[in-house]
Parts: sequence; C-alpha cells; structure tokens
Amino acid sequence: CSSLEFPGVYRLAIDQGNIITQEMVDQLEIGMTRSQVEYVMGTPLVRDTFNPDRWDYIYTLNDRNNDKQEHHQLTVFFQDGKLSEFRTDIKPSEQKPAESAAAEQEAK
Amino acid sequence: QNSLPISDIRVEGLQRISSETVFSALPISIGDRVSTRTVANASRALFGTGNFDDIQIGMDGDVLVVRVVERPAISGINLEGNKALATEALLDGLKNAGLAEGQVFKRSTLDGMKMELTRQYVSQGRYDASIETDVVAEQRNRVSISINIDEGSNATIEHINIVGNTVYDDETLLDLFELKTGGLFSFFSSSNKYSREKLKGDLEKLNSYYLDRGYLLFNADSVQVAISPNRQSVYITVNVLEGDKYTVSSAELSGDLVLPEEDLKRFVLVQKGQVFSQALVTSTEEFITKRLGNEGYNFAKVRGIPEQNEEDKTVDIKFFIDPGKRTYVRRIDFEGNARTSDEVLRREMRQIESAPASADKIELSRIRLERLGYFKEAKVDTLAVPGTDDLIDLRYKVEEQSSGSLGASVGFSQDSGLLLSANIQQNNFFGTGKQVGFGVSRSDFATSANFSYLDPYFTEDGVSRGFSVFYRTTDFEEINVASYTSDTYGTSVNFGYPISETERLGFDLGFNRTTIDAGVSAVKEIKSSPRLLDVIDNYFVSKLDPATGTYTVAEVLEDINNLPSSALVDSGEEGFLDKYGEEFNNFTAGISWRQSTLNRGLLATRGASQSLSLELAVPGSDLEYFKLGYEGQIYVPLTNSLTLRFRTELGYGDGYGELENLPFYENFYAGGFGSVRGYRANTLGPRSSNADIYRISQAATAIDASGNALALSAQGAYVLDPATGLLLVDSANNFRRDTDPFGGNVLVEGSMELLFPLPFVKDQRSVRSGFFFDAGNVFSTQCGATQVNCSTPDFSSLRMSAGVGVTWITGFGPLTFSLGRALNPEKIDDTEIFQFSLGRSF
Amino acid sequence: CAGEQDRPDLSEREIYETAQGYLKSKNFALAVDNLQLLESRYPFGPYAEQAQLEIIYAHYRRGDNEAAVAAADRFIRLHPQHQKVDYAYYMRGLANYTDGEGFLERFIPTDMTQRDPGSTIQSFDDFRQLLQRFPDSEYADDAKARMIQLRNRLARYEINVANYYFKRKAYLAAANRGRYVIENLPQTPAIPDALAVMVQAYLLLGMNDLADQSLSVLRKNFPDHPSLDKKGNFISQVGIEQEGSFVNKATLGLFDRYEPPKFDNREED
Amino acid sequence: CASDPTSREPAKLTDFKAEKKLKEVWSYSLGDGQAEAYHRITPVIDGDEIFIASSNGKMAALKKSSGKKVWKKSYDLRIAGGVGVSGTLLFIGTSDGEVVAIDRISGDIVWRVAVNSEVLAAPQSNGSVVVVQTYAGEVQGLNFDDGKLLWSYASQVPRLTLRGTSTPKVVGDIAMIGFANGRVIAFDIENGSELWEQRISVPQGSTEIERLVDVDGRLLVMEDGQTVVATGYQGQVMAIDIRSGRPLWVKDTSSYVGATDNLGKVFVVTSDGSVNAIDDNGQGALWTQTVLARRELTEPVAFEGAIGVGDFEGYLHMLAREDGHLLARTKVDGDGLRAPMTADGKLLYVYGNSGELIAYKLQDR
Repeated sequence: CSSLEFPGVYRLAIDQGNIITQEMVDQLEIGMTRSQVEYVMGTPLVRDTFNPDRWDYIYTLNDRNNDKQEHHQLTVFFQDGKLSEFRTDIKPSEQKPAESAAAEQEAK
Repeated sequence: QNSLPISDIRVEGLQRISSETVFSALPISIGDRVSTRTVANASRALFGTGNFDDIQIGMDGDVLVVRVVERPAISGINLEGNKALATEALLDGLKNAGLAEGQVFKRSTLDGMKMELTRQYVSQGRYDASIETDVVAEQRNRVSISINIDEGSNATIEHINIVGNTVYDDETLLDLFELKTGGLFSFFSSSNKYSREKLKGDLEKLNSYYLDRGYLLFNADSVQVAISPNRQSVYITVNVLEGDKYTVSSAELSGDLVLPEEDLKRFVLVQKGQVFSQALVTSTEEFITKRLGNEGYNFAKVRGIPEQNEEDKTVDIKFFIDPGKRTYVRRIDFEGNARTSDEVLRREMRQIESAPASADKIELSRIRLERLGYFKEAKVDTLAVPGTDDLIDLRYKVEEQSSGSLGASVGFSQDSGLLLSANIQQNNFFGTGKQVGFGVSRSDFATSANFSYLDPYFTEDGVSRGFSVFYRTTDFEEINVASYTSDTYGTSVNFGYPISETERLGFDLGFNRTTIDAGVSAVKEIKSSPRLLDVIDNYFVSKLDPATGTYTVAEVLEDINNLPSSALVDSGEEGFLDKYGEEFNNFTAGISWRQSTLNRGLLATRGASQSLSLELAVPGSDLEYFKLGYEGQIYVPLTNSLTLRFRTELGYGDGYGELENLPFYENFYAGGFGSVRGYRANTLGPRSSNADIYRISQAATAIDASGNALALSAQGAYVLDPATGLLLVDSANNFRRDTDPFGGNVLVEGSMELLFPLPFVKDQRSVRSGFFFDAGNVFSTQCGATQVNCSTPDFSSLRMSAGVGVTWITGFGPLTFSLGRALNPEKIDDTEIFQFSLGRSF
Repeated sequence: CAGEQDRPDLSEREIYETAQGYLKSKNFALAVDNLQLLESRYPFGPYAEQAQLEIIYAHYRRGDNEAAVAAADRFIRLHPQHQKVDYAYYMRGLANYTDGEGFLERFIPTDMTQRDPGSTIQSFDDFRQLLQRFPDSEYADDAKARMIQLRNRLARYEINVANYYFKRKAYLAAANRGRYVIENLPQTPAIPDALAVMVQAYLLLGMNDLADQSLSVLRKNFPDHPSLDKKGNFISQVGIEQEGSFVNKATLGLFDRYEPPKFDNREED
Repeated sequence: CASDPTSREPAKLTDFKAEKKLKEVWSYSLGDGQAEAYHRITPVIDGDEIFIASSNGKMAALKKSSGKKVWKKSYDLRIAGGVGVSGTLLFIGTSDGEVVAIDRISGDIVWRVAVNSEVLAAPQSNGSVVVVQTYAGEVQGLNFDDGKLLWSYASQVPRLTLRGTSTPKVVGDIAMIGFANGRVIAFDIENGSELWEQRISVPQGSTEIERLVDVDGRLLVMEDGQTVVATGYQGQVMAIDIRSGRPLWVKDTSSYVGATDNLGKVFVVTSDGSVNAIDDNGQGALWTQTVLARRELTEPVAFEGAIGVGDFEGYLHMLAREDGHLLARTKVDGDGLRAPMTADGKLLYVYGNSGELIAYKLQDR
C-alpha cells in the first residue's frame, strides 16, 4: 500500500481463503455432487448463510515485504444438489474438452 | 386382590430417616386400592432410595403398614498402615464409591474397595500387601469402619537375564535398562523396584537399540517375569532373536509428493550403503511431515516401509507420502487470558483465521506468546472441525503471571538501602498489552518520579511508540560513588519497529536538563582544588611562635573578602564543573538494534538475544558526547535440565567537539547485580581523588593585655602562613578518607552461568537458579593524574567472581539472592559475599 | 482401638440454630462448619435436607465456588424431587458465573467482552437446565437475564475480533467472525454490527453480490444502523486507504493514520 | 486393637527334645552353588557316584559313600538347571539358553545345543531322547547322541509366573511335565505326541498374584510305579494314573515343591510352610505339622523312618514319619537350603545354596 512506513518494516504476509490451483479447476465438471466438488476444492471457507446453493472459493495473498499480491476467485452454483455452473478467473488449461462449462472471464 | 381403599399409612422402624422421605418415595397414597403389584412397586421404590436393608409392607385393617429396617450410616472411617497410597487419595476413592461419613453403609461397596486397593498395590509391585477391614456397630444405627493395611514391601529385582544375544553382550544391553538389579543406589533410586510400565519402556529401548544398528528383524517379544514364593524378589528373562544385520540398498519417495522431489529429497537421511537405522527412518518421516505441515498439509502421513531381501541382507526403503487434504484454520480461540485482552494475544499470531494452516506459523505464534513475558506458559491444541476433513480450529491456552509490580512496594537492597516506592510498572497495563510505568520512589541515594508509556503495537505490524517524562535526583555518594548529587529531569519520545521476525530497530529523541551540585568536598575530577569553602568567611594570620608555643601578638580575624588573591595557591588541573559549568541542557538522540530468539520473556531457557545501541547528545547540546553499548546473551542447553548461559556487556563513551571526555555523571559503573557479583555495587574501576582543602584551624586566638590567649570566634577560620603570605593547604591524604569509585568511559563485562533446576521446587517456570562466573571492570581512556585504580582497558585487570544465585518471580516482581566470592580482589576493592534485592532480576 | 468419643451430644436443633445464627451474622466459615457437623451427626434428621441446602449458600458467600457447586450437585443427586431443588440449580449457575470473573474484575472496571469468558460458559448450561426443569421457579427471570447478558457478551467478543482482523486487513477472517454471530448468536444486540462487518468485509474482498445480500438484510432489519446513510447506502471504507493523507506520508505513517473500519455501536450490551 | 491374627514373619525355631542326631559323614564344596538367580541345581545319584554342578560352571563326580572326588571340571557355562543323568551322559541347562551333554566318565562336553530360553530344570532322558523344558514354557525332544531337535511343544505361559520350572519325569517312554499354567501333560518321548493332560490348578482372582498356578515342584512317581503325584501352587495336589491319565485322588492345597511318599503315606509341604501326611489312596489326612510355618521349606525327603525338610535359613529338620513331631535338627548352610535332597537308604545328601554338599547319617541319640 502506498503510505510510506518506516523503511524496511517487516510486515506479516496476510493470506486468506482456499488455495485455488489450475489443476483443481481442470478437475471440475458440471453435474458433480457437492461432496465431489468438496473433494476437489476442499471445504469452502465462505459459505454464505443466506444462499446455501452457492459456494465461494476465494484466495488473496498480500505480502508487502516482497510486494507479492495474489487474488483468485471461484464461485460454484448448485441446482438440486448438482454443480450447475462455476465462474472463476483461472482459465482452464487448453487440453480440457471444448464443451466445458461456462467459464467466462470474471472481471477482477 | 383389591381390598378396600386404604384409610391411612403407618411407617414403623424409622430411627433417623424422616417420614416425609418415605412418603415422597412411596408411590401409594391414601385412598388408593392396594394390590400385590402396587406393593411390589412400593417396596422396589423404597429399596431404590438405598436407605433401607429390609422393607415389609402389609395391611392392618384398612391401614397400610410399612415396616422398615434402616441401613446404618457411617460415623467414621479410619485408615492405618498406608504409606505408599496417601490417606486423602484413599478417602477420596472411598467417597466416590459412596463410602463416606454420613453416607449409608453398603457392605458390597466396602468389599469392592478392598479388591480395588489390592489391585492398586499389586500394580505398584507390592505383591505381598494384605488388607483387613472390619465394621464396628455403634448406637443410633451407625457403624464405624476401620481399614488396616499391611503394604508389605516392594518386590525388588534380583536378576535380569537376556538370552540369545550374540552381537552385544548382556552388560551393554542391561545398561540401556531403567530397571536395574540391586546396586549401591538401589535403596535410594527405586530403579530396582519392578513395574510393568518400566519393563515395557526398557523393551522398547532394547528394540530401538538393535533397530538403529541394522537388525531389521530383531524381536524381543518373549519375556518372562517371575517372583519368588515369598514374593520379595522379581526375576526377569528376555529371550531375543537378533536376526541379521541389514544395509540399505535404496531409499525413494513415493505417493503424492505435493512439492518437487528435490525439495523433499534433502530431508531423506537414509542413504544407500548405510547400515539400516530405524531412528533415521523415523526422523526422515518427521522432517517430511513437518515440511508438508508448513505447506498447509497438517494431516500429512509419511511412512517408511522397509522391504528386506534375504539373500544379500539388504533393504529397500520406500517412503509413502499421503499429504491428506490441504488444511485450513477456521477459528483461533484463546483460553486463560482472564486479565490480558484478546487483541494482545491475537496480534502475536503469525497464523491467520480463514487461511491455509501452516505448522511452523502455529508453533511460532505459541513461542511469540511466551516471549511476551506475560504468561508462565502457552500451549496450543489443534482440534479438527467435526464434519470436515480439512478444517482445524486452534486453541491457545495461556497461564498468566504478574508481569511487573502493581502498587506500592517496600523493598530493601544493600546497595540502595530502604526502597520506598509506589510504582506501577506494568508491562501488561490492565491487560491491554501497553507498558505503563508511573512511579515515585525514594531511597537512600535517589528520589525519582517518572512516567513512561509504551504501546508496542502502535500499528498492527508492531511499530511501537512511547514517551517518558522523568525527574531524578541522585546522591552518588550513597551508592559508593564520589560525593556529588545530580538532578536531572527530562522527556523523550521513542519509536521502534520489527525489521524481521526476530530483529527490531529503535529510535528515540529526548531532552534533559542536568544540574550537578558538587557538594562541599567534591573530588578533584569534578572541581579543581584546593578551594575555598564558601561556608567559612574569615581568616587570620598565625602569630604562634613555634619555639615558645606562645603568642607574641593577638591574632586578628580578617574578613575573607579582603584576603589578597595572591594568597590562593595555584589550583593546577581544572575539574569538570570548572570547565563546563554546573548546568547542562542536552538534546539526545538514540538508535538501537535488537535481536532476540529467546523462548520466553522472563527467565528464558533457550535462544539468544543481543542489542547494539548508540546514544548521542546531538551538537548544540551543552555537552556533546556519545555512548555506545552492546549487550548479548546466549543459552546453550546441555541436558534437558542443565543449561549454560553466556552474557556480555560492553560500553564505550566519549566526548566529541570541544568536550574531551564523557561527562563523569554518564560514566559506566561495574560490580553488584547484573554486573560482577561478589563486589559491592558500582565500586569497580577508577577512583576519584579527594580534593585538597585550605587549612582551617580551631578558633583564632587573641591575647588579652596580660598575654594569655583569648578565644575569639567559635567557628574555624583559614590560617594564613605569615612566611609565604599564602593560605596553608591540607593535602588530601591527611584526611585519610579512602577514595570513592568514579566509574569510567569504557565498560567490559561478561559472565558464564550453569543453570540447574532447584530441587524440591515444583513450578520451575518462575524460578531460576545457577552457578555463575563473572568477570568485568570499568576503565577510562583519560585517567586523571591523581586517579587511583584507573587504567586503560586491559584484560589482566578484570575482576572475577564465582558463586550461586537464585531469582524467583514473586507477585511484587523478581526477588534475587546471590552468594558470590571475589576471586582476585585488589586491596582497594570492596567485596561482598551475600547480595539480595527485590525488583531487579539478574 | 480408641472408641469414638462422642462430644457432648448437642441435639440436632441446637447445632442447626447455631448455624442459622452464623448465617445471619455473615460468619459463613463457622456456618459451614456447623452445617457439616449437623450433616455427619444427623444425616437423616428433619434438619438434614435444609442444612444441605443452606450449606450451598454458605460456601458461595464464603467465595468458595467449587465447594458451592459440589454441594449443589450433591443436593440435586440426593433430593431430585425436593420442592426447593430449583434453588440448588440456580446456586450452581451463580457459583460458576462468579467464578468466571477473576479477582481483578470486581474492583477495576474491565471490558469483559475482551477477556476469555472461562467458566461463565458452564453457568450458561446450569441456568438453561434450571429454565427447562423449573420454568416458573422464582429464580427463572434472574437466570434468564444472566443468560442473555452472557450471550450478548460472547457476540460482542466476536465483533471485537472481527474489528481486529479489519486492522490486520484479514477480511475473510472478519467476514467469518460476523457470520458466526449471525448463525450462532441470533437476537443479540451485536447482530446489526455483525451484518455491517460482513458487508464491509465482502466489499473489501471484491465479492459484491455476497455484500449486496447481507446489505439487503441489514437495510430491512436495521435501517438506522450508523453504517447506512439516509438513502440506505452503505458507507464503505473501500478505497479510502489508498491515498493516505499528506501528514501521514510526512511522518512516515506515524501520525494521522488511516483508520480501519471499526464496528462498535454498543449502547447497552 | 485386635493384634494382627496371621503374623507374616517366619516361625521361630522352637526347642525340643531331640530323639535322633544327624551325623555328617562327608562334605564337599563346589563353586558358588545356586548363586543369586534362585536356581535349584540338584545333585543326582547314579550307581555309586553322585554328580553335582554349580552356577559358575563347575561340575564334579564323587563316590557317594565316601565323597572322594572322581573328577572335577570347570566349563565356560552359566549353569542354571541340572543335573540329569542317563546312561553314559549327564545333562545340564544354562542361563544362556543351552542344553549341554557331558560324558559321565571323563567330564568332557559331548554336545551342546541352543534352545529358546533359560533352562532351569535338569533335562531327563530315557536313553534315546532327551526331554528339556525351557523357562519360556517350550518342551523339546533332542536326539540322545547328537542333541538334534526331534520334536517340540510350546505351552502358553501366563504373564507372571513363579520363579522356577518343573523337572520333566520320564517313566519308560512317557515323559510327564508340569507347566507354569497349572497343567501336567504326558508326552510319548519318542515323537512328542500328547498322551494325556490334567489341570492341577485353576487360576481365579483378580490380580496376577491371585492367578499364579505354577506346577514347579518335581513330579513324584509313587512306589507302585503306576501313579504320579503333582503339586500346584494355589491349587491342588493330584495323583494321576500314569498310563491312562485318570486322576485317582485330589486334595485342595498350595505347594511349589514336589511331594514324596514312603510306605503308603504321601508327604506334601505347602507354600505356607506346613508339612502334611496323606494316606496314599488320598482318603484321609494323617497329620499336619505347622511348627515350621513360613520358613520356605524345600521338597520333603523320606529317610530312615523320618521325613527331612530344609528351610531358608539352612536348617535341616527331621520329622517323625508317624506323627510329624520334630526328631532332629542341624544347621547345614548359612545361605539356606533350596535344592531337593536325595537319599539312598544309607546316607542323606544335602546340597546347600552356597555349594556345600554334605552326606548325613541319622542315629539315635
């Protein structure tokens, strides 16, 4: 962040949320059950009380010491217990078959 | 058979039990019809209360008659003959089983207890213990129970024999065992008393001894334990199958490595060609599990599976890695912080909630809590969140201790006399984590008032900000230093911030105003001498005829003002105050670097800490000087109870610009606590030289007309030597006062301590005891001509001492005792064997 | 063996009378001794039950909370249907409740919502049992009041932690602390703040649709919450932190520091 | 208070009018005797020679009438069980888990073989197979000539046992062995097949101590050669028909030493130090002598119309065969007596724990 602090202050790197990797996104397929999604992605840390059919996976890293910022996000939607759609800012790697789910680019 | 409804209920046989208890327990009431079934329920209900031995229910006409025999109550229990099992423990056991004073006596519970006691004795190896109980009836249906126990003696081990060991002989193997046959110390240590757990432990040691030396198939399962018919001695035989010695042919990693192979390869201690060692396999497993833990896989499992091939006696070891799921921390809770507020603990956390878990961050957070010094101990539990396989909650349990003293404290320490102070020095001010010191303290040598405030977490990253205001008048003579007093007051602001996990930088800016009052007989270094004492205001010319001892003429008192200046002797060297005056306004700036990996804030036992500091009176201050300081200490654990501690402190100060040397009131001192014990505090190093004083004789004499002397004035007066026309001078030595320590501008000090746990003390966390060897001294780069014991730094003149010291953290702060013997004192040094103080830990 | 020498055999009533005297004169230590003597001498006399009840009170007033809880447990076990047994449940809750407060809190006003609640949580269960078993006991409303106060305290504790995580810029941690209050501690005065925490945290995380949901709940239930402006929009801190004031820059971030979001609208908890 | 009814100290020696006198005929001292590990190395008589061994690896053959040494040898062995004799071989067992066969004429080692644990009882043989029981409860049949393993049987050993192992008893081709789990099993010595099995003591009680049931004493083959008597600790004494394994009579008693019989009476020494005489058909108990209570008595021996028992202080007591009253007493060995004694009608051979072998004659006063 911009405000000048003392030179060289050691600041703790703050990481938050579930780690989302390319290979996790590749394994996601429409129609998966909740437990299958949980097996691939792990338990979501953001489970909104008001909207049980939607799980949000978010990962932020704010490491001011060596100025590394990371921000990934993936939201999965369920319809009658099955994965109906998921949006993420991580593009699935090429070799995934074309008819993959609607993984449009989430504007960050 | 249902007879007529009952009109009344009569209870017979009650002695102590109230009828209401019976009625409330009885399921029948007046007006009910009675049948055999209801009678059966009634007696069962009454039995249920546990108060009755016998119950008969019958009808007398239409009146229900309940005849009961009450169970006796216990009036007292006495136990004899129990030494190994404490009486309270036994009584508690009895109480839980329902056998206690005032309770209802049940024979079955007593017999059950008897069997339980025998089992406890047998498990302690007291095979021939025997227990007799008898029950004595007393009036009012009460009984007293007496249990007498013959505990017998503990079966001692007569003979341990290992059969089938060819590679290592009995003697080396038996050395591993905790159980020993009777030896010299056996009566003292209970090592020859048989216990099944100890034997199990010893067999494990035997197992790992062989497994760590290549004997993969070693087996020591068949063990016979036998006792002699008189049950006094135990004989143990261990039959072993050694098997062959195996060497490692390969070691690989397999399963889901998560990290690149080379990253984990360096943790594999098992190499090709090595003799197989189970210890190396286990530590490899632990290292890899820990490494995966740091990557967030807290539930990782790593197992090294050996596959032996018989022919060439080699073994391939495959490390199966199952990382389990990446784990996340859901919530972090604290327990035990009744006084410290939640944020003070939470800001020390390196592991954040709703984030990937990391084993070393979790452990580091625990150590940081202990490093605060507010807690005796900090523990952490990792609890899996039910219903998930990758979420954990952390629970940090702390035990608070007093981190400072609150309220008035009356203290006494030899070097500062009676210490009356009302100070609130709280490092954890009402649990807010802020450090507040407000104190007014008066002792023989110093009265001071100060207020200091420090917020270690001004920003959440640990940038600290604080300020302090102080006023202090010190009479240095009282603390064995040359006689002068200094009054200083001032204020300062300070900041500090971490530059890494263990290092901090600190800055402070301050202003202070010091006035020095040299007092009457100030030493030469402070004020030139000889000098006129302003208290005496007349002089006279001596008229004494030395030959006849009579006065030729009356001596007349002259007023001091008309003393010719020529009468004053040339004062030679100038003192400090002469050169620089007696009041100084200084602006100070300081920078410090501090690094600490100590494991605990107070009474650390592991790690090291060091700090480098520079204090500068910036140009424009009246006195321009700087002081450089270095402090370092390191703990080297020898065994799990003995630790070696090395400590050193160095200091150098000097003037710059037109100030040639460090102002004397900023000198370093040595000796006493936290320095070289065994010498009185602040007495090491250069001494000041006493001032010469103009001769003061007793009252001037005058002669009356008839020639006899007539005393003129009670108060002394200066004596002018008629021959030289100068005031006579008394040089310091005829005062015969010994010289005073004066300190110096170079400090060299260090100590080596062997810390050991004080025996008989249960809670070791607030006590520290150790043997010490101290060495140190104060030197000066500009010794005054007449200064005694003053030298430039050289190691041969370091003063040494050795002894033992104990520190105990009490509710009022650290209480310290030390017994130290000076090893190479010079004649001039003041040594002191016993030293103690309250409020300062060494 | 030495026979049990009987002290002058005070009658039951005399021992009980002396115990009552001490209770009135607030000399609770002696009251406890007498009541214990009565129990061992006449375990089943008419006064025994009453003594077992009063000993709980005596222990409590003497400040010996463990003994009071133990005495209450024993009474409940011995006389489950006794008509005064609700008093025992209540006293057990009270003993655990005061045990939670350390020595310091009684004299120096400390913000209890910052401290580890300790054994007061145990008292929560005791009071709940009392209310379940004896809904119309004379102690029910005081127990209810203390339970409510305890729940509010736990909820406010969660919000304090969330505020700290805002300072630390750990927004997901803050959001989950807020969510914990919504899901586990409903009907506490901290609910509106918990909603505000979730809205602010989700905004800072860039999860706008989750923020909207929480905002609509906040707007519907607590329209006049300080974080809502007149038109009901959320006063968000997002983006403020970036520029940082001139003074802040000049003093290397030491003065006029950026104030992280803080939700502590406590009127009376 | 009521004084403690069962005092636990060993009974003091009472003085009595001695009707007989034990006269020492000869004595011989060998090595350190039983040493510290509660061994029961027992001398054995064969022909006109008596063979003894000591824990520190010494053995000697003596003329039994005069005690004159025939030969004496020292081996690098930690002897724990012995001495068995059969034909030309002597057998001993060691603490290092070995069975050693020694030529009775020269004293040279013929063969030695490793077994799986300490051997505390003398191996026995019928001339073609040597039977040995190890401390780990395993019984092995070894070839008489070269010691090669022929058959083995593993018994289930309780976690805590009484120190000592029962010496196998060979009658013809039947080898009978008492085990630490309270059983006696008879094997066909040639092939190790089980002939019959009897339970002498049944473990009851809650602690390991109450569940001790070892059959440690030597098995007694009665004068009729048909019945064997076994004694169990905290259990029973049982007479069993050797051929069929049928129990003939049983008495409830606890004993860890073997019984002995003489002219129709069986003498049993119980673990609390009382000496009992029972009719050999097990019907009635003839007499019980408790004057030596809790003095850790040895196996009784019948000699010249009296019954001899040794005790832990090293006294040898002779009791009258008819009614058990004390006839004579002498101090044999300060270290105490533990090994069973042997008699050959003329002399009584007593081997003290310190390694002192003394032959006595019993005379009238």
